[in-house]
Amino acid sequence: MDTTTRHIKYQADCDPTFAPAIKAIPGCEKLDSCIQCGTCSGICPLSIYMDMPPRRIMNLVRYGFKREVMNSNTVWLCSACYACTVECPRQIKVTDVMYALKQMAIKERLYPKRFPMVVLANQFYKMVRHRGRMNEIHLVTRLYLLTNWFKLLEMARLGIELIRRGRFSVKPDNIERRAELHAILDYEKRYPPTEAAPK
Amino acid sequence: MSEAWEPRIVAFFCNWCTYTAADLAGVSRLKYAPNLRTIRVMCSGRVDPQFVLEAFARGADGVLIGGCHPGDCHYISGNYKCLRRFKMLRRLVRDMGIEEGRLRLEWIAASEGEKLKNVVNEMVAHVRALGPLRLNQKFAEWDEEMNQLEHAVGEAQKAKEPVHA
Amino acid sequence: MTGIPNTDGNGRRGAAGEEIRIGFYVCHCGMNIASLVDVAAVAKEAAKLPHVIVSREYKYMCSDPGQEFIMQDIRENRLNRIVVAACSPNLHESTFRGAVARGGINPYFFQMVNIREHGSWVHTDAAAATAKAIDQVRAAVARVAKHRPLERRRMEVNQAVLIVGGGIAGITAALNLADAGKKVYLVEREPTIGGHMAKYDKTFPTLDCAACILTPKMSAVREHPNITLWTYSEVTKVDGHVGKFKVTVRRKPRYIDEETCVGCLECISACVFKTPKFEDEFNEGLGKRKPIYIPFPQAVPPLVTIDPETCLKFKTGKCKSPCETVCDRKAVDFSQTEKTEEIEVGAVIVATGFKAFDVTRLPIYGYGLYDNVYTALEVERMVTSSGPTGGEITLRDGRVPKSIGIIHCVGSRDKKTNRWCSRVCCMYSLKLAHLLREHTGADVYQFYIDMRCPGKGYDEFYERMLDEGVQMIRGRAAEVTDWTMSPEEEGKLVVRVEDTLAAYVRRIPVDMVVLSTGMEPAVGADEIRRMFNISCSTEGFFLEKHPKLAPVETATAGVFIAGCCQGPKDIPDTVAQAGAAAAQALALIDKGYVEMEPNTSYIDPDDCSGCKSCIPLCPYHAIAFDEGSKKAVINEALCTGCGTCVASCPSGSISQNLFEDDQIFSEIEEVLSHV
Amino acid sequence: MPEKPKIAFYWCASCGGCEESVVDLAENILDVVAAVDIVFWPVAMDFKVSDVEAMPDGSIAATMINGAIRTSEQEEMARLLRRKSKYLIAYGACAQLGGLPALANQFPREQIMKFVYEESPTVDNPARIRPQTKFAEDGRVATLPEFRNVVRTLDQVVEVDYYLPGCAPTPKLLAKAVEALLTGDLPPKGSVLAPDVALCEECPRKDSKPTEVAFKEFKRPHLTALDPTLCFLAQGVVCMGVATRGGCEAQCVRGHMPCTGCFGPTSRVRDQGAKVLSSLSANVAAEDEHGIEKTLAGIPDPVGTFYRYGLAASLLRRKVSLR
Amino acid sequence: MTKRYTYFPGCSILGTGRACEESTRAVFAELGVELDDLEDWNCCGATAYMSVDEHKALALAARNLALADTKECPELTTPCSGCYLVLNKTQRYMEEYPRVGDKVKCALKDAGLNYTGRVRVRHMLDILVHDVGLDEVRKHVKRPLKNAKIAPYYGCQTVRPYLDFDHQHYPMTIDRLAEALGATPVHFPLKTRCCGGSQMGTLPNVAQRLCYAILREARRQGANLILSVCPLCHFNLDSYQPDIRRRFGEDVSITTMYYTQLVGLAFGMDPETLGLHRNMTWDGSWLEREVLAGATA
Repeated sequence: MDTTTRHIKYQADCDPTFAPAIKAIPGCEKLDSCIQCGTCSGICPLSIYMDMPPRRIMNLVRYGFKREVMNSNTVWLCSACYACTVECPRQIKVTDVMYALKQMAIKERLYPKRFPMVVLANQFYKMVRHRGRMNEIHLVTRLYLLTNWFKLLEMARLGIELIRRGRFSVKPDNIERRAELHAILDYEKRYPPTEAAPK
Repeated sequence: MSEAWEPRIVAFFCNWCTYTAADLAGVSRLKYAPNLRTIRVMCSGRVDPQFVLEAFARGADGVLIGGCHPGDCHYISGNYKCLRRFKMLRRLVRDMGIEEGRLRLEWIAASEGEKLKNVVNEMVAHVRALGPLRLNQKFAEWDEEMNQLEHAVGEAQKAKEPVHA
Repeated sequence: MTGIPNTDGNGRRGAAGEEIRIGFYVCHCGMNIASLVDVAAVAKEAAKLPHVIVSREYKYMCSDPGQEFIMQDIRENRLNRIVVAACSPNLHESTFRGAVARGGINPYFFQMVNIREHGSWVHTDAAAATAKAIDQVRAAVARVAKHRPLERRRMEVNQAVLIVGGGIAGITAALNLADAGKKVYLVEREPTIGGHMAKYDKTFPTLDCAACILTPKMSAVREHPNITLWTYSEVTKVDGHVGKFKVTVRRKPRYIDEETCVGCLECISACVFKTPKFEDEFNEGLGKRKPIYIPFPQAVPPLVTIDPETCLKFKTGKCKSPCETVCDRKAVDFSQTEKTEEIEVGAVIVATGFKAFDVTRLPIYGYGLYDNVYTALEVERMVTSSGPTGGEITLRDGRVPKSIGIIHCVGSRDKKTNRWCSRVCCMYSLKLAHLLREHTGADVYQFYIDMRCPGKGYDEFYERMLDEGVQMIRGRAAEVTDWTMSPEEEGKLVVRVEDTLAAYVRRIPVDMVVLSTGMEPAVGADEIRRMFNISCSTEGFFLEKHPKLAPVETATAGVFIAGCCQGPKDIPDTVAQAGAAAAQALALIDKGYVEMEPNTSYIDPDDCSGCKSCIPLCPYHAIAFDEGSKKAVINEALCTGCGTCVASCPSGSISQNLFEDDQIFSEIEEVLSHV
Repeated sequence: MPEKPKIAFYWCASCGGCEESVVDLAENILDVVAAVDIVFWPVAMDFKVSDVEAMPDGSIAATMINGAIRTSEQEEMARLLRRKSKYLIAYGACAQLGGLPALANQFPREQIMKFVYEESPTVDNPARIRPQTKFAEDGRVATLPEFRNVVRTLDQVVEVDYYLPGCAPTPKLLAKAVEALLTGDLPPKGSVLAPDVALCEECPRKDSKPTEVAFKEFKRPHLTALDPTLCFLAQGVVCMGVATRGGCEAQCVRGHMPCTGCFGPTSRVRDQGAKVLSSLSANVAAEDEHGIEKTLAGIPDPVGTFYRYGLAASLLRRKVSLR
Repeated sequence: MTKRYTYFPGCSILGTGRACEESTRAVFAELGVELDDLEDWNCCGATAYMSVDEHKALALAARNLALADTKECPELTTPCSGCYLVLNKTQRYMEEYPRVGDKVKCALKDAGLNYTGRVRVRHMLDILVHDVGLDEVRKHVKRPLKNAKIAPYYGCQTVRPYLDFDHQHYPMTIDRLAEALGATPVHFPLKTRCCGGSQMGTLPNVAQRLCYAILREARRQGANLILSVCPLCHFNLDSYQPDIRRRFGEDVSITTMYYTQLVGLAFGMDPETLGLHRNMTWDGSWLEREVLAGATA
């Protein structure tokens, strides 16, 4: 069977809005100055698991290869250790670019399906929004229930150990002034970004 | 003039740093606001406070002095003398009711075309926000109080003329 | 010195009674100006201005026909003032002044308006740019009416040249000038001349031996009758100006009489330290020296130096000083003290070189942490047969490396350290790869960002290295570590890097890592810069007057630059630039005089009250108080024309030629006349 | 016998010291009186404005007006006298430069009125009554001149032929001026009738000034014990002599007070205050911004110091009222 | 001399990181440093919030800054590296990007809070080593840990990207602290390499491999103890050793603890007080075996 596929990129395949959208996010403004030296990939502890090294992501973003970037697992492997940001000779905040890509992917639902990192991020987001604080046990439980519930069984050993050592906090923790927190988080809802913020 | 008001800024640029920086901005095709009117001097030390006051009195909305960075003066220390005068002049100008932002001293090296552009744009925006100064027009307004009298005296004179004739 | 009077005797308040007839010319500069500024409108407005007799526009005013217009109009329309609106006066003021003079009137009856760099090139709104141009033209027309005839001043030029820095640049310039018969003072901070080049083994791309080509030149310097060589010396003070710089040089004591020492080196063997014990600067600390030492055998001058920091005689006072006794010429002299020399020169060439990047600023490459990480300069000393290891490449534990990684761009192209490309590292890394392979047979890996080999024979050399089997990995090495994951990495250093062309992260185990350090401005460059009044770029390299057309001149007349103090460069470029600097200096002093702009300041004795306020303001000490007349007097020869005293004179008694108060006031008035 | 030339004196916004200075001619005044006919001198002689109005235009040989111009009446009189006189002479610092009254140009009229009629500690005016330009009662109307918003120099109101500088002009300069008028040996119109060289030239302390004075601090004369022989600037005290015309014979300095600038600038200077500011600040010793500011803080009121007499004649003329 | 700091505990301190909290409070109390709890603090947002919505992430963290702004001491400190980074980053971005800063400030103002920018985020390690000082630490050492060979593990977010008191790739602060406690730090090339962080929950094979490398290298360099700074790093290195052994077939077990626990031990404190019994790798005889015996021997 002929499995040969054609690998060519027409300029029309690129999304010209992609790079400007990313560069508009704080921390991503220096993206264009990348010299493709590979320091980010070289220093990244997780690049060895990535289907595209961070360096390549930088290049694909600035030239508008949105589909390719969004299909890659790279951003979901980033653990935000900031090694790339610190070492980049062009002072590109690579970690922030990764964050920007994650945000865009989540907003536009473009991530690889049921990727656990996305579920974790969303669950975390909801929990903190609701309670003001995060409870590790609840978070991990929800994560496994939504992704791979039999993992919970694997984790039983650790769970028992944690209980034994008094590190298993079951009681969800709430902050007192939740209304205040919601007022802060819902600010954009009240004043959509297109309108000028009131003084 | 019937046209909308546009800030008019008189700039005194030293030949070696800031004037050259403006040349560099040109060569680099950087774009900035056209509100500047540049007067070239050899050194920011040549900028006589009289020039600044004269510019304001003639209707400038802002005055920008550009010199070499401290330590970089082509004439060793002319920019320090400029800085010292500027410090006192800015106080004086402020005491005379002219907002501080209308008088600026900036160190812009020959290599800083980009800075020149930013300084000019910033200053034009700032002066625009402050609104017109236009002392020359204010002088005319102030003197209007006398013109009324002159007119009245003139009329009275006409009435009396036959007496002396 | 001859100071030629700069006034025409007509008195300074306007030429007597002549009718002012101004010619105005606006240049299209092809489409450079005309595409935005409405030049026809400018010419039309100018024609309405007082005294304007002729107002023209032309495609290229600086061209021969353009200049011919001016000359013709001066003759036919009896013009006596000219205004040209075109590009920057920094570019063509002298061109047009020339045309004005050839037309038959004083060249200073001219004013230029910059409507290109300050106009069409920086604005986008045609109407606003045109309005601005008209305002500036109005100012120039008003100003030029107040111009007076001026003459350029001539000043004699001292026939000696000072060269600061005795590296290959300083040596080249010194020999060029001395051969042309000029007196040269060569001042070097270190005990020997030779600079960085003296430390290199071979030079790329021809692989000729650095010492073989450099040492004959060093000896030539020593032997040249026209060169006064002061090593172990530093310039401490500079006064004066082009044609007549007064320079003070501090000569540090080397505790050896330079006249009597013949360089037999007996004293070194006699030293109470039987074995060398102190870090040897010349060998980058790889070797050791004694307190009494010579940097290297071919040092010039071939004199020993005593380092008071380590010598027991100075430290404890208790040394029997065998060095002193063994010297039959009695050249050792512990009583020597610092000396100062004062010289006068007509021109200066600054060739203070560079400093190699300090690799401890980048701990990610493990220098200082791992024994087997070396700087390129250390390796350079190691491969030299006269170096501390006699040319043997051994690691600090004595092993011969079987694999070597050379990391490029260490302290170059990196915004956290030095933003610029150091230009020579690619080539010297390739050279070191060759030398290291030649000496050890090791596998050599080059970790590079971009291979930059532009130069005669350079890319060919790169190709030759590829053929020799040097492995090129395109990727900036991310880290050097001794953390291992596999048995073959045990006991090695691992370079972690993304091979960007293969798009894999790789771990390359090597025995030795070489860091190809970039170039930085030399230590003390800032003081030199201040003393000689040279501008510098933000990086700290000295700024040439023009990056293309005046690459060895500086903003200070009579001060030239050569070599790496101006920016990173390799030996051929350094030598070429040094030759250019020597030629420029020669052209300056050989002419015998310099012409200076007439924009000097002057005091009318009838006006001056003798308040002395101006005297301390002059950075050139050009103003003196005349005790006879009790008035201040400006020495025109010393005046550089900054105008600071003019702006300060509280009774308005000082004026500046070309920048008279009434000229500037009329500019202010005119640029605001439409407000 | 030809008619004696007619002379007039008039007093506008000033302290009256200028009038005194005429009397200071002492017995020489008799020579003056013998040579001229004084036709108008409100402070000393009883003439009416109507008398002046009745004179033919240009019939007065010279009128000396002292004082700045602040009210509509002063403007009116200046115009009248201008018309009637061949030469109009601005007499004294106030007429020439605005003088001390012009320091009021730092304040808006309303603020002055409010202070003078309501807030001044010596005023008791609970009804806050202020003078009116027109007041009618029982069919009778009283008027007062209008108080202008701007204090002006004489030449900002009418054309002036000559200036006699000083606060007040010295009798010597006056006598010389009168002599020049009588003999017709007059300099070009618009001249100041005093030397065009700064005061230092004739200052008794000139030689005591070193050539390299750099200011480390500025001292205020009333707060400092000063050397009575040493140049004030050398002692760090602001002395305007460097920027002020000579001709006063350095009377203040001889009286151990620094020059405050009443003779105004030389002909080569447009703004006396700007020039002295330039000279003093450029000679500050400090190199860093903080040090410079610290030294200059020793001059707490630059407008009052540099424009004690010259504010109305300065380039900025008066304070711009802030919106 | 008492020093006071505003204290932000962070979410994990309430659960898995309890021991970090216990030992931190005990050690700082011993050194006379007062920790004034930030009332009603909320989660800093950690890495996850930033992934979803940047503005909300910054606003969330900024609430804590605004709360700290009202405190007497504007120095806000936290024992968690994640919190340290997020709070620091929020503060810097609000300054660096006025557009963002203004928006966040408006959001805070809407909720009745005010942030002036006076707060300074400090790491507890910084306070211990620089404000308290190693001389002071040395004075409290009652039990020099002569036999402890320390692999100092800084992790990532302590040092990157905002560390300003030490080098970001090969810092020496903990090394110097360990020396002050009488212990011997070993050369540890992985001292700032990531442990996998929250990927332990989502991609355990990847994160465990990272921890495996760290644990293995610590032993290879001759350490008998890994010191960590951050609750999450400690959790990953401490709790997964059995899983790692199973997965990679190599015994990489090594005692791990918080640096504050080690400081407490050197100060002669009771292991229970320092929460050492909560560490999975803690074995009651460790102190006896590895330190005290060695010290007397």
